[in-house]
Amino acid sequence: MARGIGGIAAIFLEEHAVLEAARKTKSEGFTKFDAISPYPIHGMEEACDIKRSWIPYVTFVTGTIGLVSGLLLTWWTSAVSWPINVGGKPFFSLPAFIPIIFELTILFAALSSVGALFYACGLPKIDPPVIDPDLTSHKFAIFVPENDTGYDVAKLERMFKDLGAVEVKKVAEY
Amino acid sequence: MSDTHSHHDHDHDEQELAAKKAARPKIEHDNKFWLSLDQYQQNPEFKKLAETEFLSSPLKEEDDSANEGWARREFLKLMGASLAMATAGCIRRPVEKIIPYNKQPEEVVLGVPNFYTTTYFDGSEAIGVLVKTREGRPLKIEGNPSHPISQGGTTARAQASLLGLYDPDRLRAPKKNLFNEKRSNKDGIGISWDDMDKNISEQLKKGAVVVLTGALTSPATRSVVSEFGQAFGAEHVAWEPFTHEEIREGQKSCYGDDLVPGYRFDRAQMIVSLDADFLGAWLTPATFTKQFSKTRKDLGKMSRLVMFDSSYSLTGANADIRVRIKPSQQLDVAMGLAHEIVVNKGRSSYAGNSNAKSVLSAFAGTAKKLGIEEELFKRIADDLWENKGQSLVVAGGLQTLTADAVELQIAVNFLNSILENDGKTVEGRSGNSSLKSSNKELLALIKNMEQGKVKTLIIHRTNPMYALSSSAGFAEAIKKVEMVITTSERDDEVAQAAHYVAPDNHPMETWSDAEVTAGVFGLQQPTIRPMYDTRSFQLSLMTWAFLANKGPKRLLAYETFFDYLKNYWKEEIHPKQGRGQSFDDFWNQALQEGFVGESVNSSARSFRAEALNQVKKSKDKTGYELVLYPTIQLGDGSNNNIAWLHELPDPVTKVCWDNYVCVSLATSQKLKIKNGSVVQLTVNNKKIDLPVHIQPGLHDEVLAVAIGYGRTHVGRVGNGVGQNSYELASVSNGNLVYSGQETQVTVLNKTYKLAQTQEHHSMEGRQIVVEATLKDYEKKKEHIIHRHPIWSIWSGHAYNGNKWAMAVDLNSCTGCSACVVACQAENNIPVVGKKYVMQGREMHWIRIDRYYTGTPENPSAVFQPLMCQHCDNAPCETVCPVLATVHTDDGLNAMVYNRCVGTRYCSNNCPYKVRRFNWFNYVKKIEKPLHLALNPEVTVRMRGVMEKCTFCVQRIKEAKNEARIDSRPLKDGDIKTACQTACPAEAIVFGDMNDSESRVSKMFKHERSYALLEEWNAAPSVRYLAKIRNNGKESASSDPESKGGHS
Amino acid sequence: MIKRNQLIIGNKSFKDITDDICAPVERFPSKGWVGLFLGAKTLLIFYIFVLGMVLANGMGLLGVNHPVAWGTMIITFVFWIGIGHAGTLISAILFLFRQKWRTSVARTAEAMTVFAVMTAGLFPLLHTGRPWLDFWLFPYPNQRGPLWVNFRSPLLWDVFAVSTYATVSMVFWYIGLVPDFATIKDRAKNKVRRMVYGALSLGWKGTARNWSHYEMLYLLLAGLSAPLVLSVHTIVSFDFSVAGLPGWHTTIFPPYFVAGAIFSGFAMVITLMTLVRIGFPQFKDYITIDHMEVMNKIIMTTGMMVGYAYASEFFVAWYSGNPYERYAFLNRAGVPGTSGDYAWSYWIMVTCNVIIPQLFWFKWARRNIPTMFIVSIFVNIGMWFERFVITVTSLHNDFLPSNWGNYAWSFWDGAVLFGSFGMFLTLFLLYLRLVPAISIAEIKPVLDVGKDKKGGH
Amino acid sequence: MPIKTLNIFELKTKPQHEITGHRMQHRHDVRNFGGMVFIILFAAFSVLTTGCKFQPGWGYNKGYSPEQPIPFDHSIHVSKHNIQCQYCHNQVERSTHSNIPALSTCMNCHMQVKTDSPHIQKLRDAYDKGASVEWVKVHMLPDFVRFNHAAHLKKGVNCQTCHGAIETMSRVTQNADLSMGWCINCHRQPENNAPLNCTTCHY
Repeated sequence: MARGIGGIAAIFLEEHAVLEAARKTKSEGFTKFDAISPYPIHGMEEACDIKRSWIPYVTFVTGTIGLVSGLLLTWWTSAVSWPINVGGKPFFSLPAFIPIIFELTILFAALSSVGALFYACGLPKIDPPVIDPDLTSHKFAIFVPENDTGYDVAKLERMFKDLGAVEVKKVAEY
Repeated sequence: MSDTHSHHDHDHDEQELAAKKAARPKIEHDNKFWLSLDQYQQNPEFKKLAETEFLSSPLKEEDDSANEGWARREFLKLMGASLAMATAGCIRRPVEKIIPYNKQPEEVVLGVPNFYTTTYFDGSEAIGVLVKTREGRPLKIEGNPSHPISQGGTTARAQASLLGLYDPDRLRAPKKNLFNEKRSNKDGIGISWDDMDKNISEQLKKGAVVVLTGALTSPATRSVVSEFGQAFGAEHVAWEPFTHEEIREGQKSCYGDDLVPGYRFDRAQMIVSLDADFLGAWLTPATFTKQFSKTRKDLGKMSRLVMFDSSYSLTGANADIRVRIKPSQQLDVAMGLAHEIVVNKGRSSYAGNSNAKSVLSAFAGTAKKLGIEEELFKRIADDLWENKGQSLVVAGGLQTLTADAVELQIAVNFLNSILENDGKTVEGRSGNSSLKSSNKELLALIKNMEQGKVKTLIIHRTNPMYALSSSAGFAEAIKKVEMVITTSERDDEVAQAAHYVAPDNHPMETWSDAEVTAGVFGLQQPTIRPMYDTRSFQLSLMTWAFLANKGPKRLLAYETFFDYLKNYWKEEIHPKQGRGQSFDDFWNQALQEGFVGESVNSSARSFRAEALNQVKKSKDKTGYELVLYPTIQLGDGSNNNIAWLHELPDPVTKVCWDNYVCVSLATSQKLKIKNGSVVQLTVNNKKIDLPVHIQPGLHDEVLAVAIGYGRTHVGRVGNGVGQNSYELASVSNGNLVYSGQETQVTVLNKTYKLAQTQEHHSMEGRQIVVEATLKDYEKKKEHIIHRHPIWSIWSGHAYNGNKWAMAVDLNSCTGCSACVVACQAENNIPVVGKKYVMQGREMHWIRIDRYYTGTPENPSAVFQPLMCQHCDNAPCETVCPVLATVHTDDGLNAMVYNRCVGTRYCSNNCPYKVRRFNWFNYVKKIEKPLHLALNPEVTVRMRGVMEKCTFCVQRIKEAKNEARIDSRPLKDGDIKTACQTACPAEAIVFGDMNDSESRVSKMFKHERSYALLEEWNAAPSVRYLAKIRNNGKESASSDPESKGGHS
Repeated sequence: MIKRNQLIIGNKSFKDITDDICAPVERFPSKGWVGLFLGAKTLLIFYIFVLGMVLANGMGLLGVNHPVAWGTMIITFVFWIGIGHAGTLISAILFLFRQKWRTSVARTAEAMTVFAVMTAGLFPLLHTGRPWLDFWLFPYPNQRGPLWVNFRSPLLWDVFAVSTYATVSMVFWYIGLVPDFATIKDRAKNKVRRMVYGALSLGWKGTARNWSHYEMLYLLLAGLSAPLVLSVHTIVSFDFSVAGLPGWHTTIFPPYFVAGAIFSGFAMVITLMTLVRIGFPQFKDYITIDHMEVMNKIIMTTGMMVGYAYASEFFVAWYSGNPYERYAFLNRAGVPGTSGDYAWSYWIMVTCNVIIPQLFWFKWARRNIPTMFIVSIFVNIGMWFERFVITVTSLHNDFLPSNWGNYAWSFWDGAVLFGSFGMFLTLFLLYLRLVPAISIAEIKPVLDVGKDKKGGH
Repeated sequence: MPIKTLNIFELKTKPQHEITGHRMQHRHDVRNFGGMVFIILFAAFSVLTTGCKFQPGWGYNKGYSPEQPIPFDHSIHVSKHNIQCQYCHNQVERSTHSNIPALSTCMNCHMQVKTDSPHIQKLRDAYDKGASVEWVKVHMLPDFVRFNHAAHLKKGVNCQTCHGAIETMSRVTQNADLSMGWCINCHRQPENNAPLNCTTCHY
């Protein structure tokens, strides 16, 4: 996502207030704005019109890869690379390999999903700009970047004040 | 880098060697004669090894503790290839030096073993053996299959004698003891052979010399001793604990010949043994087991063994009918049987003999009196008569050395004569006349010593200071002797009292011969250059005579005993046995085969009726009676410093590392004692404290104690293990009494834990050892075994080519445990010691399980050798995470030590629990030069790896390669596992299951054969043949149907 | 969701919550904490020494022998792995069931999981004969042919299961921590803390877009962990049930072990929570008696499941008609005619796991801190003995009576067992000190503060 | 039992360089720190695996060619004078070990041949003293591996297969790495129908 973009940010104290604000901002036709909150707010996705996360697709695909690679690993090593008679069992004793395959599936899926989150949220960041330290504790904010269509400081400031923002400040970069 | 390293280390080594060389005394070995050894002396790396390995005293281990682990491991592999270690520093590139021979000894092929025939003599039995050597290093003892008497059989002790050769506690040089005048204190110093010989020869000139030896079975040695006697007017007294004097006296008074007759169990259909433990530790067990087992293979004419047992002996355990008695009843039983036959049934030529009748009449109604089932007693008597001519009654051993030991022998001889066994199953002519040791003579000698009539006493291979009860007064008497010389190979009890210790060679280092039985002579040839500065007993006598310049020419003529021996054979043996061969051929053949001659046939001898009059009915005793018995492990205790034997559990009690007093269940309840509670035995004022072992099947008035323990000066292994029960023997009218003495028991408020390798004795009704009576078997045939329907969802792997398998005939196995020691010797199996045996960490790859069946009052025992079963569906393999144990395409369950990480899961999942884990780095504990006994063909395991029976895979490989090199197919019998070769009963058969003609596949098809835990479908490659008991009953004490062994 | 008391009492504002939860991290540690920590650390050092000795001298130091080749180390391994499970259960499965009450205990339960698994993971590695070769258990290309590993061996399944479980639960835990780390960073007064927690928070900003991805991932991880946690103890149970030993070779092990694991895990949570409530009184408002009661209910339920398993084992043994099986179980209970050497351990197990938890039928017991603490301790003991019973009594008397023998318990066995607690407690106490013990970001939505009536449910 | 440390080498030595290399490129790039971690891990893994796959030399002594006390020259003896291997290594067909010839064997010829050379004199002195020559061992298998010369010869494997073109070597050099994989590769070939059992070499 954008880095080093300036813009305007409004701080709220109430969850429903910031929800309101988000809805309003959206209806005003802003698209690039974002809401910041100490915890996930129920209904904020619609409010900011954020699409459903695409991480599950990653999980599914990598999970499948894990499954297949588990199958290949067990099959190739025990039946192809060096088949050995172990306890009179078949070289490819599938039932005995299932646990391995399962674990690899989970491992691949879980780790790559996390990787996906890192990518999606551009993590990790060293020392990102902070609008207000309390935003991770008990305050909420709406941030509108200056490159957003119809960006107008005065208009926005007025709008947020009306929505009950305790503070509206210009942000050099966020 | 590494090179400079190596050089440095190398120089360092050189210095060490130089130092050692300097420290090493000059040796004159009497080994000029042995070609190969002779050449070894010229080849440097062997010298080098000799110095580094052979002479490093265990006391200065730290010399090279730096590269200990490496040095030893490398040694195994590299000495095998005759490569000397130069250094063993960095792991990545250990720079090693290869030092070739200077001249190639023609019979040495590096890494290919040579076998030498020789004879092992333990005081009673001379066994023909082969010694496997590699590059001049004896590694293993095998029976000599072509030997006419022992026929390839060995005993646990014979197998273990190898370790005695490398015993670190052997004396490395002659020794002199300085005594204070009261001889109460001494100070040992080293002395050179020359000085010692000078002093001794001076002393000998004073005369009044006595040579006290153990039984001398070697004719040449006997002749040296007698000629030495002529030289100094020396008297020769032979004594050792097992004199077999009672037998000889019995024979003398009954038939007039002073010898131990030859017993032929292979010809006997009905055997009655009165406390003669002929399968265990009496007389010649290897030979007897061989003979006995022959009569058990063909169930059509299977022999019957009846044992009247006052201890629970191995023979008792194998008996078809075992009757528990106490020593004072032995005579009653023998005469009772005679009475039954002669008087009650009026059978035999003596039926009309009034004198005999009157003697016998005193023993009427024995069975009732002794509380023996009368029916049974009658039947035994009848069986004896019905099998007359092929029945055999024997008695003997310490258990029978009661006050009336000789009467017992007379009674036994009488029985054998009336049953017309004499000349058939008892051979007067082919007996062993060389077992001449005598208690009486010893006691007489002691008198002379006390009266100062003995100036010089030379003691060889006998140990009255330990094995003779102190009441005989030897310890006091010996102080009255001016000079005592002993040839003990170690600083033992006798050496403590001797002025000079002239250490003898180990039998494997020296030449000798043996009279196995009348007419059969064995040769004993050295298989290694004497390791230390020692000298053979015979050469010592010859040297002393030579220095004193006395005695017959022959004695003085030769420089070495070998020359003497060879000449003796030329003059004495060759004429009789030569059969017209030239002496050289004769000699070479004797060396080749290890023996000459054959046992002579005997005919019936006439029984001197008057002998019977000596037999008096002694009054019945009540109260506890002592029984002293030898164990199969330690015998008389002379080889008490061999750890293998201490670790070997007693086949019946399963206890190791101790002796103890066996009491019956009832007695233990009466005395309120448990296993391990300590009691004090008092036998005419001699007291001894012993832990209790509750032994089912003992007579309630018997206290049985093993001899051979409690040595004080045998070495670090044997010292202080157990109690010396020889002390309990007592002197009565000029003879020694061991058993049957009245004994008081006081329960002490102490306990002492015994190390027992098997603590549960019942089969819990499971089908483990299948046992049936002969009658039962004839009726049910294969149905004595409960078979399980088995099916599998998967076909399994095919085994083309070989499929190795093993069959064990439980009907032949006597539990003698020779296989256990043989396996230990072959496979470098560590000894863990009492503490860890108690924690269940013994390492034996093959163990012998013993179960009791029947009532706890008088149970019968069954034995089951258990080794890795090499299952086709091996449970251990499936669970090993690193593929350290997998299956080979010839059906072996491979154990790959260097892949094993030691999860021990395999052991858990093994239903037979035959896998052993190296809990500690046992191999590090092996003390030089014991490591020379390690078999270079078998990997030495480090700590943290699992190990188990491999079916002697190294032997399989060896045989296969030999076959390949001679481009011939491998044939059945080419491969013999260590346990198989050791087994005197031929109970173990190994071979290829895919070869339908092989012995093993035939045994697999036998109707008595079954797989252990068959229903578990591990599909073992080992099968057992059911045990058959010929006790004339309908159903065995353990009937498979009656035990819920099905599922 | 049934009507229940408020999850968090003393109606807090967001600010209060943040302050309360961050307090232990920001404030100087209390005497109690320091005392406990020093104790735990000493035990840990002792533990390290003990393991060093075992490593240097070999497994022989412990009581393992022939026939009982597995002992304290494996028993304790299963014990700790079991403990771990409650954590994942609470954080993952209860999350999927939308059990809001989990939020106050989830964080700590997960921490417990991570540390328990770490403690457990050490044992299988160290109990081998040659631990320095343990890397052979991983299938990596090598110069031996290449020679691979035996994927049929339950121990290898363990390697995969346990390592996967450790990794995933650690990641899960950490992901949960990220926003809270951000909170601490933003509150940080001094530079170092700011930097450290800044790094840990990965620069989390908490924008709506991030949150939507974040919640999705959390859901996914929960979804993945749920089957994972079940598979792990199932596979641990395979270590026994795949072997053929009477007493091991039984199909009920997987559910039986999982139930047992949850049982012991919750007991441990109770133990720790009571301690946390004592150590950090301000948490009493978040970890309320209600929370405790719910968990006690679960303890009683799972306890009865375990009891049922014990009973059915006997039934199956009898019903199978397999004499070995029958003997094994009669022997456990010490029925006359068997050796019954370990009957005592069996009855300790039954008492602690089945009988004592019945106390929780009574509400007062469920809601009384000292009572539940004592019960939880008993359950912990009982569950260790359950593993002891399974491992030792099955091994000590198996097929051939000639093999029968007992475990040679030694000083080192005890040392290893107790030392492992040193490791666990040290880690746990450090966690309480350095990491917000309750998920700040998760607990806030649970409040109704600042929601208009439409919002939330 | 010596631990085959080679695999530890695989783990330790090689990956180091790779990792540092990557770090150099990525230090300043803060944006995808995560990516960096991934790349490093991947690099480490790939090096670990491919490393031992394609560089079988590690920890083995392929090419080891120590200086010998006497610079014995196989090329002269074998190629020039056509002396059969088995003339000196005369037990190789009977034993698992191929013996280094006894000095007497050398002296068979060198009583007459090249007696003036200082090396031969050195040899002669040793021989007369009844001493020997300390050759440096070149081909060394790890412990607990058993290799049977006789068996392989009988099967028709010639010396060169393992020892390389020994007949051309003026100083003996280790030709193959003698790793287990190397043995197995040959035993695997169906045409050799050689056993692949563990017990073939380990017992």
